Amino acid sequence: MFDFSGLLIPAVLFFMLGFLASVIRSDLKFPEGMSKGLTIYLLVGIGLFGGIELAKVDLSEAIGSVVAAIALGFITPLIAYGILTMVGKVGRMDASAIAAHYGSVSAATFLTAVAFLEARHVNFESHTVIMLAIMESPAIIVGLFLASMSRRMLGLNGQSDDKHNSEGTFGHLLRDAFTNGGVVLLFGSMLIGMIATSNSLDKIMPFFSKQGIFMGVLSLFLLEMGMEAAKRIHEFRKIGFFLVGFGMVMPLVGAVIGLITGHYFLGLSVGGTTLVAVLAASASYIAVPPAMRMAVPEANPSLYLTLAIGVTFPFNVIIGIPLYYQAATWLFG
Amino acid sequence: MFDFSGLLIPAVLFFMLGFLASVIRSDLKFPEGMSKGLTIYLLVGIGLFGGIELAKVDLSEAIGSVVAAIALGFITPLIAYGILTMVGKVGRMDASAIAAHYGSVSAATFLTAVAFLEARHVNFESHTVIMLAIMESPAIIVGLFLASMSRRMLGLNGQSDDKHNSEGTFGHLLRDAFTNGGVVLLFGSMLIGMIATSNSLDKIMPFFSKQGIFMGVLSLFLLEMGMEAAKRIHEFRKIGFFLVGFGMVMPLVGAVIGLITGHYFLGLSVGGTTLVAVLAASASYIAVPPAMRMAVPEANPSLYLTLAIGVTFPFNVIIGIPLYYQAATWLFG
Amino acid sequence: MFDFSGLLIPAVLFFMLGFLASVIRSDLKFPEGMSKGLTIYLLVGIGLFGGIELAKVDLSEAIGSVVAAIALGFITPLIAYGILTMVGKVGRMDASAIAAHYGSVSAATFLTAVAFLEARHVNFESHTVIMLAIMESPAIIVGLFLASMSRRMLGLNGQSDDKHNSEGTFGHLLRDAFTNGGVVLLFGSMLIGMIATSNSLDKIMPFFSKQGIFMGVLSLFLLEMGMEAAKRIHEFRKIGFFLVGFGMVMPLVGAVIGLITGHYFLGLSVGGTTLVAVLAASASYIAVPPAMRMAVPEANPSLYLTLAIGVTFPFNVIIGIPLYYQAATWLFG
Amino acid sequence: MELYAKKVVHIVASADIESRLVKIAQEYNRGGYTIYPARGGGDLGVQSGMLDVDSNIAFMMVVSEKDLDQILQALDRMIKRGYQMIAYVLDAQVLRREKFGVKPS
Amino acid sequence: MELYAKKVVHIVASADIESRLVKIAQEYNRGGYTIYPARGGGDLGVQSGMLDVDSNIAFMMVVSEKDLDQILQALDRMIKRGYQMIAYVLDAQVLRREKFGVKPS
Amino acid sequence: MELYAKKVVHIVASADIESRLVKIAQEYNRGGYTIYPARGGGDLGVQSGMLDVDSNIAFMMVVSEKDLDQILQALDRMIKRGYQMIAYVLDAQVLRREKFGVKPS
Ligand SMILES: Nc1ncnc2c1ncn2[C@@H]1O[C@H](COP(=O)(O)O)[C@@H](O)[C@H]1O
Ligand SMILES: Nc1ncnc2c1ncn2[C@@H]1O[C@H](COP(=O)(O)O)[C@@H](O)[C@H]1O
Ligand SMILES: Nc1ncnc2c1ncn2[C@@H]1O[C@H](COP(=O)(O)O)[C@@H](O)[C@H]1O
Ligand code: NA
Ligand code: NA
Ligand code: NA
Repeated sequence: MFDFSGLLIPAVLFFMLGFLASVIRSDLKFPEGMSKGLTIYLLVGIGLFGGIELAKVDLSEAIGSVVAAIALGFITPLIAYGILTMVGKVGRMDASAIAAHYGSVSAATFLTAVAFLEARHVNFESHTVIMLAIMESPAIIVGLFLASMSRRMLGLNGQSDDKHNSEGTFGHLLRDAFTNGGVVLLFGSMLIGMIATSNSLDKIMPFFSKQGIFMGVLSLFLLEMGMEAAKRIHEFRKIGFFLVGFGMVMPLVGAVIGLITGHYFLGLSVGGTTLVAVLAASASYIAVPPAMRMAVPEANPSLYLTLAIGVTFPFNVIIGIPLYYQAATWLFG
Repeated sequence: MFDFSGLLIPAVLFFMLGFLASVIRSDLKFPEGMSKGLTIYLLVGIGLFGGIELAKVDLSEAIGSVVAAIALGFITPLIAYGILTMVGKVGRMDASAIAAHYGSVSAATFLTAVAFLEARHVNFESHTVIMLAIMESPAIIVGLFLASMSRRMLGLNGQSDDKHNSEGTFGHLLRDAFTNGGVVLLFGSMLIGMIATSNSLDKIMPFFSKQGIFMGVLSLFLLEMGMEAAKRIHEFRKIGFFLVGFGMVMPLVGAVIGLITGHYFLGLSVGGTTLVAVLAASASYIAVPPAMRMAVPEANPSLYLTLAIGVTFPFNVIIGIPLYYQAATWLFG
Repeated sequence: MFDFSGLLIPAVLFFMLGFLASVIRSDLKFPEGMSKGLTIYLLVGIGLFGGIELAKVDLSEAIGSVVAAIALGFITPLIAYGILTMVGKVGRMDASAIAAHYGSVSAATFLTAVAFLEARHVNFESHTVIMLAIMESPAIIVGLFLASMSRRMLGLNGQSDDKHNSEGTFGHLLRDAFTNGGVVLLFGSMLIGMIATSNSLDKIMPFFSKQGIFMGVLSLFLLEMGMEAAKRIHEFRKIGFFLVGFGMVMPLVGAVIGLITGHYFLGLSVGGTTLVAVLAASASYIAVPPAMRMAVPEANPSLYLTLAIGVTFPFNVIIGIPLYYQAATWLFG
Repeated sequence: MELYAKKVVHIVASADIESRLVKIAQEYNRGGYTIYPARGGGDLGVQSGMLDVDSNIAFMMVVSEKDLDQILQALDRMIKRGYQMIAYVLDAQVLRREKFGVKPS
Repeated sequence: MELYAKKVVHIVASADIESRLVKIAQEYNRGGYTIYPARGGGDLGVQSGMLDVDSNIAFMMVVSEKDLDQILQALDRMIKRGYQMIAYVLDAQVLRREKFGVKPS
Repeated sequence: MELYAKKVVHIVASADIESRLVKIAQEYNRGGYTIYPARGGGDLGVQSGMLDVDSNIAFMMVVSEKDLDQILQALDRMIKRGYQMIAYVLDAQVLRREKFGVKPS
């Protein structure tokens, strides 16, 4: 039933290799800065791709995706917060920070899904890339809101009363959500893809496009992510059974919402619907963690990092993507 | 009149994006070493390109460019020194160090101009790349000469009387001018492009050539330069009105000299003339700053770095290049 | 007689450029992490190439190469140890560590040989890449064995009696030999090249293949290796005349064994035979040094690093490869 | 050579909170600080330095004895609000007193 | 601010032996350590930091006075077995005593 | 463990003047030094570490008490000539006295 051939693509295999390398305690190590550099490259590449495609579609088509993306970014973290505090009795500050991660997205998971689809020659709508860019930020706002609500409920007086720290104000934190490096790169590159002359864009595409070196770079990046994910396994015991389970159930919840949104609300193809499911199912590890570390210092970073990188990311890459794709084909059945 | 379409090329747009990211105080940051690595790559790529082209032209043609390059490298810093000390009353040591930067060149500005020309399908003579390589060093020598002259005028006894420091001697400093990493990379790669068998060169060109990933890498590098440039704005107040103005007038002075040299003395095409103007107009931020930091420690590095990276570089990329191109077409009008 | 045209390929020329840059004391410097990143890329690329090729050949053909590789990995270090201790009176611990390096291989030397062959349109068998991967580890085991034997002969009680240090046991050290980062990357990528669907592999090959940017990256890496090699020259006086000589004679000994193995035992073509000679002649500087630093701390790292990087690597790149190729053609004469 | 007594404050923390620490340096130390890339291990597990979220920095300030206390108090406030860090102070002797003057006020 | 006396142990060694040093931190310092990338020069020549084999690390541990000696002894055992390193100890004053408690035993 | 009193000299300066500092280490400290990549902020603005011209290094030497003064004097000469840097000295206790012997003369 479960079709393993979806795993036999380099992106997934390199992820597994990195995971394995870490499990057998190899001394394999990426030099400081390498994966940060690869991340910058990937975000620019995906942004350019999105922008070039966007320039082709008409705006009225795209507007639905934008609305859907914002809605997903607001709804999923609220659901996550509900599950965490009500089912799991997770502390409110931790729950706020974790929830924000699930409302945002993981670009690497998205790209792995793209690689998965392309290996099967499945087309997808390019709006999904806009959704990726848009979904980076709203969840951060929800996270800030949940945290300040939680603080009031817990009688903490948090950031705002601190005279010495203007960065702690809500306005500043909001600005952080939109000036995060990843967000700026994605949106900026998308804009460049839209407005640059097509002749001049052709000159840079061997570097950034999927016909060029993009997919190879992605593989190398996933090798590194595999090592990072495996490293987090040691934390499983510390974060506990409930949270590990949450890290696998929450993507499924998100995926269902995403599938419904993609198929019924946006009327996308199988490929597009799969990608929306992946967006809703994935958890951020680029834009959201620093925002939460800054804005919700009361939350334990081990919890959200272990969940996003150590549980949900591997779950989506290995099990989730083929599953969501399967589900999307059923919807079209 | 001013044709904005020249700005809609990725190189320029990414520069603007980086600038903007810094202005809105995004936490976007390149990992340590990334732009240093990109610089190495770009210098090798441009060197190879120059070498391969050089192997095709006959030497007598190239000799004029060599002479012109050396002349420009000697004359522009003298003019700059004159303006700085006579019009601006800038201290002699600072003036020496700043002047040297304007006699040398900025490879990134040159490459942006190449991208600009290619986006309009304007051809240019490949000798200009030799000029780029040659112009890196002479200005350093002029800078050393101006500094030691200034020291004598100011009654300082500078480096040479220091028994403990053989590096301070003129000979050593001169050697530094030619063994600078950037100079060695440019000349070395040019030589390799000239002597390597063409069959073996073909194998590496997907990596280094403009048909390969070169222009994409340049865009990424300019993203970083945009951030660096914006960071320098905070220094504008410190360095003062006169110097900021100098950083925009001096490129124009250089460009005029370059246009005359390219058009009348070298008889180049519109493209080639534009590039010579760019060479004369641009200020070094690779080879010259470390040389001046070493050899003219009395000068304030903030001044020359702010001018080269924060004023002249953005000026040339955004305003200068289209302007010089316009002027070159007029000359041919 | 000696055909210099083999040196006129970018890989070799960039190596020479790096060497020269260091000799003239240029301040050229690769940023921290750059060559480590390039190494990761090169190992993945070569592994993928090997795996893709392996999937095409039938296993019975490859099995001979595997056996040969293991045999070479065991025999050459024993010969090296013999020469070092008997002819040279080198200390037993130092001799053990040095010997291990010669039993293993240098991927960069191998790739330079590939570039050399390709520039002359000489084909080679792809099994040689499997041999490269396999030969990384056995020599480490021989080194460990020689070291523990030497310890017993010298009456040292080395690692094993140390209650505080379970890492010192033979089992742990053995594990290190196979979990070394380089070994994991090579084998892992080879496996991925074998099992990934060919359609999905096509997507990443512009990044990793020799038709893509691979050979260009190799050139850049060799530039760096040239600097590293030259840096070691200063150590020549310290390590002494005998060892420097050994660093040039041992590759020749290895090459002869390799030529015989490739031609008579494996029945390879001129290209394949040349590559086996190169494998046997080259000395590791990736997998073996950290293993020896950990497992044979009594040995002086200057000795083996200077030999592997400063003597044998340049010897093979400049003199060895053309020589072994010449010899291989004679065998076929 | 004549030397002058100063204090060296060393902080190790997640790279994500760098901007907060820079702010402290700007407010209490005339903008003087030095940052070292770092990784490490502690109560929150291993910080491998590979991803941004997994990187530490060491944040160093040379400070005057008299500025020390308010800097430490600013750090303490951060810690109380939940920011994870370790911080220690060393006695040092500096060359060039004028580089580490009083903060403008 | 109240500060507490601790010791800071600094080690500079080849990056290759990092795992050994981490082991010591895990055994004697509750897994607390910080690593800085480094290069340098010494008796074994220049460590340029360009290749893995040519890179140093600085390995830093904030330790309790009473754990200091067994940590130094563990280092000394490594040195005696041949591992090259330099190591020095500084007196430091830390914020937050609870971060540097006794090792669990 | 027996420890020996030494001095640790720390310098923070632009990466561009590294070769000068190495020279001092070679002349007065038997070539012993360690370099850390660094960035920071000070009187000359922010050194972001992104371009070569914008990078700092921290230059560290473990030195003998008796070599300290001439090293500081060499640094002072550099400073007087205009080279920007900050420098401080710490009291340290080292393991392995033999690693930090007198300079050959
Ligand atoms: N005892 C220690 N010695 C040195 N560094 C430490 C120590 N404890 C923690 N650190 C550093 O501080 C960071 C955060 O510590 P923690 O919050 O305990 O996880 C770690 O990643 C280490 O880099
Ligand atoms: N006197 C010293 N001061 C600072 N660092 C040193 C000193 N001696 C050695 N080192 C560092 O320790 C490393 C190994 O030293 P060695 O074993 O002497 O080659 C060097 O690469 C330097 O980074
Ligand atoms: N008070 C300080 N504390 C720590 N580092 C400093 C301090 N002042 C300056 N620095 C460092 O020294 C470099 C040069 O300082 P400056 O010459 O003042 O710009 C800065 O980039 C910082 O890395
Ligand atoms: Na999501
Ligand atoms: Na110029
Ligand atoms: Na070998």
